[in-house]
Amino acid sequence: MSLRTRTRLFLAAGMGLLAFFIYGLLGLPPVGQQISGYATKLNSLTVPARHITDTVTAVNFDFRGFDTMGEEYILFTSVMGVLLLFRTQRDEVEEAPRNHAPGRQAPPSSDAVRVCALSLMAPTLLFGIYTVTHGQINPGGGFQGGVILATVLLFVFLAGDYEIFRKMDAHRAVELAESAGAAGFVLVGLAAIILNKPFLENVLPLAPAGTVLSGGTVPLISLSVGIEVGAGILLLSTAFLEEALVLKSKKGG
Amino acid sequence: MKMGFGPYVLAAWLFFIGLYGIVTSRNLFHLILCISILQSSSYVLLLGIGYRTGAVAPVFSDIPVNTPAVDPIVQALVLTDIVIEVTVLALLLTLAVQIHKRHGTLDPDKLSAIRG
Amino acid sequence: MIILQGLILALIGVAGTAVVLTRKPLAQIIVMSFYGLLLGLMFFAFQAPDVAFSQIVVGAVAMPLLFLLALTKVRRNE
Amino acid sequence: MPPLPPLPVVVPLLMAAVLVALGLFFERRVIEIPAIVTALGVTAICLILVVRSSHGLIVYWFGGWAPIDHIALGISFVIDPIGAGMATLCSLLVVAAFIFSLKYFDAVGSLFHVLMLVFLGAMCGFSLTGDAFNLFVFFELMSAAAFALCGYKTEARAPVQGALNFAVTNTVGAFMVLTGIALLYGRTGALNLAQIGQALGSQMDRTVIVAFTLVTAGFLIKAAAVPFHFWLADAHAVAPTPVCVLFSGVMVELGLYAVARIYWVVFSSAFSSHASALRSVFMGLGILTCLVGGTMCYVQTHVKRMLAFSTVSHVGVMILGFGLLTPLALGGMAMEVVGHGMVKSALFFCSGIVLHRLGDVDEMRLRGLGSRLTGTGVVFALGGLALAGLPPFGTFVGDLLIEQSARGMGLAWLRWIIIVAAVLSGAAIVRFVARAFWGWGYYEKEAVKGAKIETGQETEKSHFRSPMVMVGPAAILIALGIAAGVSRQFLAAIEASVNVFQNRQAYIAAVLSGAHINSFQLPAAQPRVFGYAFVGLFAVALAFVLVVLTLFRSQLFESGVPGGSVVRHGVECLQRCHSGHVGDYVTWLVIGVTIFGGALLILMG
Repeated sequence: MSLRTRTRLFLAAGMGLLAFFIYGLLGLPPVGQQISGYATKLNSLTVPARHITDTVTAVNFDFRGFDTMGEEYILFTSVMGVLLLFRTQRDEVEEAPRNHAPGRQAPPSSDAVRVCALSLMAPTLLFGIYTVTHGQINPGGGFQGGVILATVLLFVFLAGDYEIFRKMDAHRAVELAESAGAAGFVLVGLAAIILNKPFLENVLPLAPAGTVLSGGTVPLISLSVGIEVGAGILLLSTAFLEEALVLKSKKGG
Repeated sequence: MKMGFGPYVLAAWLFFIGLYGIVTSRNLFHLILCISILQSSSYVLLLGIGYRTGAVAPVFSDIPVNTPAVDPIVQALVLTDIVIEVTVLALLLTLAVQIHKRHGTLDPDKLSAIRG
Repeated sequence: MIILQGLILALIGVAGTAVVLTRKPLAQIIVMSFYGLLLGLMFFAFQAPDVAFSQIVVGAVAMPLLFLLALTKVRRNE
Repeated sequence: MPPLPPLPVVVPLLMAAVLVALGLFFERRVIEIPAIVTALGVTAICLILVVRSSHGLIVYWFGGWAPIDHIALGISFVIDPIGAGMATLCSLLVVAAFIFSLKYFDAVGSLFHVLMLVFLGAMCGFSLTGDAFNLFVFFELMSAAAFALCGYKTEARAPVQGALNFAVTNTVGAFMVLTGIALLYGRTGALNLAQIGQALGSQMDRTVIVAFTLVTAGFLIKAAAVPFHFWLADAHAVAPTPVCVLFSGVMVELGLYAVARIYWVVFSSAFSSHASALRSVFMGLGILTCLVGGTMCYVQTHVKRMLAFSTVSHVGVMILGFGLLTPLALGGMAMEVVGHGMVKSALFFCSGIVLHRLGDVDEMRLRGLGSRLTGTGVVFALGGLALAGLPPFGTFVGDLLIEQSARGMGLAWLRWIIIVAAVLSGAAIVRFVARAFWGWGYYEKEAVKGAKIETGQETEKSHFRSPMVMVGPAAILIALGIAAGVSRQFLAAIEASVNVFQNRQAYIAAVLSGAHINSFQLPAAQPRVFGYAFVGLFAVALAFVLVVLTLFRSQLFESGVPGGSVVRHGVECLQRCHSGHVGDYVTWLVIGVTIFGGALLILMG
């Protein structure tokens, strides 16, 4: 189809779909009037039953923790998929890194950038760790903290230059962390099975609400999610960095 | 003053405009970002479903447990959805980069390896 | 509060449309980051701080980074 | 008694993470053994679950959050024989794919096995879960693994394009599923399927129709119903053979499984007074899928793409089986899923062997070259005949049950649609075998214009022997396809399982109140099917006639085939629609959803 035909066909059908969708939406109760009984139940149950003050974290890591396990594995799978798709092909050779590529002299980071990056590193690290470990009390948790932790290592890239970043050869360690994080979630769940409880049921004592250890196994899950997400985002960004900065060209061509 | 159906209509609009972008796209990166607009339609919809006027966020660290709060479940669903979205986008982006490597273009009109 | 919410929703509608209608990759990524930020604000305004946190982290860090790197790669190939 | 329900999901996922770590330190061979053992273990667990669930539904609450005051708080697995059976089929095919790939890929790291295990875990979770959002999560997990596996051969041009088309359309599909689930949540305040079903009861309104449309359309994209099927042929033509086996053998069918599951648990009561409207919509969809799939299959020369379109035509038959909304027809669909899954997987393995040995899969270029591959040729031909509906095969029994149910409803003419779909797809395979293995037909320069696909090699060079690990799985799967059709016990078990599957009350009671109802009863009088063997033989004869007419048409019709130009013109139009353009595909998808939803609204509202 030409772009024109396609646009016309789409507009005809899409308008219909839009009308159909809105028609269905208008059958729902208006926004802001009520929330489901399921939600009310969880809001009232979470603090007494689980000592977790952030209900969203409780839903994510406990009541519907199995969803989150699936979600973490989607991240894991995507990372592995990206690594698979970006692997150096048989018909490709990795050429010298960008510094030596003609006309591509990578400028070294300026001192100002270095100082900024270095001085931001420590607070970001702390913030990341805080976010991962306090998900059961405040907004935040493994996912958000994990992304923040990943940015810390990207500061290393900003502070130094890419060559140092590459030479750290942390790739293997990061991949190990990625698999450990993914496996960690499952292992916390399996611990319950070993103790003859349903998968993912809490097996640790609950400290009073509002403290770091209040969530039982939730902080452990949050930690493994944090590790997995941090490692995953790092692997993703380095895979794209490699792809962007290292010349891969066809053999003999 | 009431919220009415505002968020729902916005969700429907994002649904439509996202699909429009995908269909008319001339660049795969553009197409992928349109998918992300499409995805955000579901965030708005879910959030609208779980909202209660005048209620607080479902975090009870500083407030009594029986304070009316909004729906925590839709928030958890949106959280999950955001993670899913960004990871799937990364995969799509990788495929787009590989397409550019193999076909030398990002224009879907010029991809011709499969037909019939 | 409700005025703020309405305003953000309207802005999201406009920004979302702008993302779709911006056809230049680099400009689109910038509009997209702005759109992500607006989504984050909306989550705050609708009492969803957890989600807002994620959205900002993803919209401000992960997505633009990946897209910019992919764009760099593609530009280099040309 | 160890708690088995979570294991089919948890074990492969855990092993996937472990294999990533192992892959950093060890060779490929060290990865393969634990991968195969895991898949075998999952198969065994799923089989046990099939047996156990036949004594009553198994309900398993994750995190121990059983319902309080009849409100489901957590996520449940609800396992019945059909769901567990789907999981068994998935794991069985993964085992076969692993064994086949032992000698297949020359250069492969641990990532292939990692992704396959995740794929397995996701498919099992998808089959077993009783929660709407969890279904979506596993849908996405399945998709993420499938996208990456599909684009595996990044060195060629076609695979990356096919994978992108696949990924974009299925992401749109997943989004529709999620939107539909959100609507259901807004309407009922529940995410547990049983709870949604109970809350909806028999009330039907516009929100319910829109939600049903979105969820069903999303899953039908995965199931490759026309006009949502475009991605399937692209993905199958380019994915590595062991991956194709899973795509065609079970993944597509899982989409239909989800439609059926959600319909019976959630919507069947609300729609009960509109069943005939729903039936006509699904009949239309099924017929369209049968005919488009069959036609497109017959005009292909690229054998993997041919097999892909054959899957589309059989999906059409399965949609008819579901759409009749009767237990008998649903039993036919289940039989079709099993029979087709086995046979189609075997055929894909055969095409993989052909590619391995001869370095090509194009019918025209292969003419006569396959004569050395006697065993493969036999299995290939048998598979083709099975698709046409050769009697002892499961596909024959499935077709027949659907036909019988249709006749019971006064729709006897549906038989002809099913026969056309089966004959076209079977004849295409037989034609391929006749040309490639037996050297039939004459050299035709511009014969049937097949698809233009640039796929890469899967193995380094042409090989001189077909390894046992490649021929074995194909032969065993063909044998299983026969066994599924022959065994009377199997047929009886399917009938009984289908009754459990359609028992909405028992499902809801088991989930929300923990009631233990055993509705699994082997039927006393089993349907007699082999008396109708002539129907299958007739279809096979028809397929042979079609093949002979095609291959020798220049001899038989000196002055050109009567009406040939009209047919050719129509087919070329149809082929042009399969443009490989992702924007086109999404346009078709939107058109399809709009028509589907509009039809439901008009007929029901």
